Amino acid sequence: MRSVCVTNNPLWRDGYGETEAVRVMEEAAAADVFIAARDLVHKGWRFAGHPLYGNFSPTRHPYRTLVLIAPGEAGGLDMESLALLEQALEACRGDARDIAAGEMPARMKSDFAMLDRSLMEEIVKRYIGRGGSL
Amino acid sequence: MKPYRIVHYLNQFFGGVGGEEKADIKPESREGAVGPGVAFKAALKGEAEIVGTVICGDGYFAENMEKATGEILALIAAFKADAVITGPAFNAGRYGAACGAVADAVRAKLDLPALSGMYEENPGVDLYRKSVVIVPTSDNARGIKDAVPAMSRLILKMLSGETLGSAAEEGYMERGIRVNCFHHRPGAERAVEMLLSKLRGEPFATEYPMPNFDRVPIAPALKDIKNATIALLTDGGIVPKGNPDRIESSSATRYGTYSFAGIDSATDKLYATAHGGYDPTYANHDPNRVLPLDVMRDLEREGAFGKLYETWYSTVGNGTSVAMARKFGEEMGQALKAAGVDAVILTST
Amino acid sequence: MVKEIERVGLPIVHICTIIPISLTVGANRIVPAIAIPHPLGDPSKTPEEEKLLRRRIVEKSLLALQTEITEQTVFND
Amino acid sequence: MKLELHKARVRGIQWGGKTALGGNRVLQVNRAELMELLAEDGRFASIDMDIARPGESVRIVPVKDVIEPRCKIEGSGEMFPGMVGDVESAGEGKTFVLEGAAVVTCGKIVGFQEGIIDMSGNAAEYTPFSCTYNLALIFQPTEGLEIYEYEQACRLAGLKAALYLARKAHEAGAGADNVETYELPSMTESFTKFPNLPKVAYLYQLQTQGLLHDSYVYGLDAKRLLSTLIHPNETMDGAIVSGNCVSACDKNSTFVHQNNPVIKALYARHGVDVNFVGVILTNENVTLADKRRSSAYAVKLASMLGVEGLVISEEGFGNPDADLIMNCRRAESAGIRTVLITDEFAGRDGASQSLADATPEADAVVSTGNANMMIELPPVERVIGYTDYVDVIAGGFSGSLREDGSIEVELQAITGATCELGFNRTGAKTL
Repeated sequence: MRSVCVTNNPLWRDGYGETEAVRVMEEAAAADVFIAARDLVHKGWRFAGHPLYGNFSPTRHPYRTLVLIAPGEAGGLDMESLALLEQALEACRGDARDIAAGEMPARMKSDFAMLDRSLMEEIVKRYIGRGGSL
Repeated sequence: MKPYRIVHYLNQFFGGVGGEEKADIKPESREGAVGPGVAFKAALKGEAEIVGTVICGDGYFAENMEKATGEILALIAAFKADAVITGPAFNAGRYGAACGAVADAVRAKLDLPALSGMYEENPGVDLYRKSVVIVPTSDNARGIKDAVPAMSRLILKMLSGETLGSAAEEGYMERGIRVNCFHHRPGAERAVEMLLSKLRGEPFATEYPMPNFDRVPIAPALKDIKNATIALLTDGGIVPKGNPDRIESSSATRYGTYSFAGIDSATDKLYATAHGGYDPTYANHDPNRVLPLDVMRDLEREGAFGKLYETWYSTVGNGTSVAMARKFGEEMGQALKAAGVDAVILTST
Repeated sequence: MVKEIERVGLPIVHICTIIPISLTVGANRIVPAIAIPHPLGDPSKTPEEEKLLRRRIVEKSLLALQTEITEQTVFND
Repeated sequence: MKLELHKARVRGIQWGGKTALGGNRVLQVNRAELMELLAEDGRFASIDMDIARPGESVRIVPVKDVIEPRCKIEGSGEMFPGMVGDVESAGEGKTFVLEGAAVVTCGKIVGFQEGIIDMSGNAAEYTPFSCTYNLALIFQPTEGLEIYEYEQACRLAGLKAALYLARKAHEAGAGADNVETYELPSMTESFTKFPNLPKVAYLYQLQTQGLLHDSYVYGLDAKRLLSTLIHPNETMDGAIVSGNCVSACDKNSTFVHQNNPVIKALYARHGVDVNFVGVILTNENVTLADKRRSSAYAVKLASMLGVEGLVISEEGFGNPDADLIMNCRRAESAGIRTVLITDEFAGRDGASQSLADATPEADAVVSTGNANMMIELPPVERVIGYTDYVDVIAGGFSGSLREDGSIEVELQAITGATCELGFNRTGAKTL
């Protein structure tokens, strides 16, 4: 499998539901998606896109969609991805008063899901391949 | 207007109780000023006076931080203090950290103005510069005659309710807190101005300094390995099962001191990982994958090196603050050196 | 942490996976580890092979401790 | 290439029978005529209009974009080329400007969108648009209108309204109070004319991450562009248009693209102590490969032009910090001295690390302020737009909107507060 997409955004089931490379994590918080990506990066996987995509502080954006490229034969740790990962985890330690996804009005949460999907649509197409259209 | 009531915090040495042998004394208080406190009387010019002194052993404070802080705050409150001065601690590491912690707790919990004084290299500076006003002092007690006037002027200003100016203007340690301000000219003009100075090789002041790291001189190589005592340390988070010292899984504020006596391998029966920064399954399955005790014992038996030092230290290197890591390193280094250890192996994840 | 231990004059070798961070933190003798979750092990190998791998890294560390260096050095194979 | 900006100073704004700028410099706007023009785009269920003047107890929220009314009066090329005007190159001839007026578009495109302009109170100090006479347009989309369509409709309507105001005022004989002339000949001419002045260029990063984060150059989505050259005058005729409405404090509104302060500062020194070579446009894409490609291409262009000094401005925070630091590192290693302009996200207590990325080469940085700083907005008599989501506006948090209408938010929610082009005088220092 060349690349994988890890996400907690249910909208990705539309068109990519059966795609093995797209892993939709049920009821997961954005931070859980970062942890899943961390374990892959520690095994040599590389980020295709910057994990802090979208001009939001991650503490306010309930969804995260991360695309990672499989390690080459040489394996070994990709330093750039590791640095990006550490920066992203650091940015996740937001202020305790930040709005939790649970408190968010439904329409807002669905807007975030839609925005998350549209921001990452192209990168998922390019690295995972064409799913169905939105 | 009656003078403000100030309580002074000192350690066992400056409080006149004793030296290192008295480092474990519990917090106690004295009426009026003690030791360096007397020097403050003149500098406070009658506007404030030291009504009481609270003394605590550096050892007792370091080992029981929460408990000691609570007890000290109670003693301070008993004096109905208006403000608290801690130190000056000069370059004494544990005393500096205690001074910072007490001043921080007074500000946060008693909502009273508090300040301290210490040498810039003191670990207490980096630990508390963001939340406590710290006046720079020389690295030894001879600097008391400069420290006291500076600390007095600042505590009186804080008592008067005036907000302090920047670190440079008021003479306290830069606290590393970013605050907004308005310049005379827009950012774009400042940028072009700065570029011109940079192109002409003229000095300029960046408005946002990048974080940087300093180097340390290289220790000489180990000469006689066959008789060398080597210590094994880790910040990969391996701790005895159950994490007895409750070392935090990230931003650790403490390290554990344990013993290898009678143990030949870091098995999953004895050890586990407390580190929150990586998938723990592999380390928990075989802790030797982070703390190579099995191989160290083999090599020790085969005489590849003299002796594995029985005491070992462990912490969690995951988002640990630079100041905290420095404090751990200093304490471990001094203890290992004192115990005659010749070299160290540190494993990280 | 590694820096302050060296500052008291003790030679120290830092076995770690993330070399650039170790360089900035100031370690002078660095031995590369295998991977973050298992720096001195490899679950894809047999226990015997793993222990041999571990031994080789520790031996390299002992060598590093005995090597006079003039600047930060990463002891690869 | 030479461009004259004929600037008519606006000192007031009111509805009236005929859109014109009177001798007293009060801009009169025919509401019905403008409404009819904007209604031509059938994608709006309703359009509301309102006026906000400096000093009034008025809040506009959520703000999507701000545009300065301008139109061409002479020369080839049209205003907002490729977007509203024709695609021919602009930036030459004469352009009429209603200086001191602005069109502000409001629309709840997505639930969390933000952007507050207060015309008075302590927040007014932080946004340049508290000092302009604002014509606010509030759009309601038709039922079920797809979000990309709605965003485009709002964007185009704002540009059309700005063009309408300038054209009508000019046609009604507004006349200019002052004329600014911007001329930059070809590079060879400048090189021979100022052989010993350092060659300086401006690397202009545009936010291009996707929906609600896009910028347009001559109507093209900038995320599809390789880094390219643009003449500074073209930006004054609206060659760059904002489609970005996140996050309010550091997104570049079309207004600041039209009035880029770095271009203005470099022009002021051209021929005096610098040779202003030109502007290199680059983007901030999500894909790492795109970031490297754009950064390498931009620095190569600078080297090809023999640039010795580069001002680099960022748009946005976090992800774009990586582009800023990468552009800085590559330029410095190509021997080009750089100065960066960026805002900071140092946490509400100012104690966190301000940028997500760092490099030792970035030794010359201008800061436009910590966007996490908390600010108290007083209750206002009138609100233009909607406040129901202000609670969770990027800078706000649950509980930030109080019963009395006052709001506690981060500076991040104030439109243009920490504009990373260095438009304002805001900055930050270490206590």
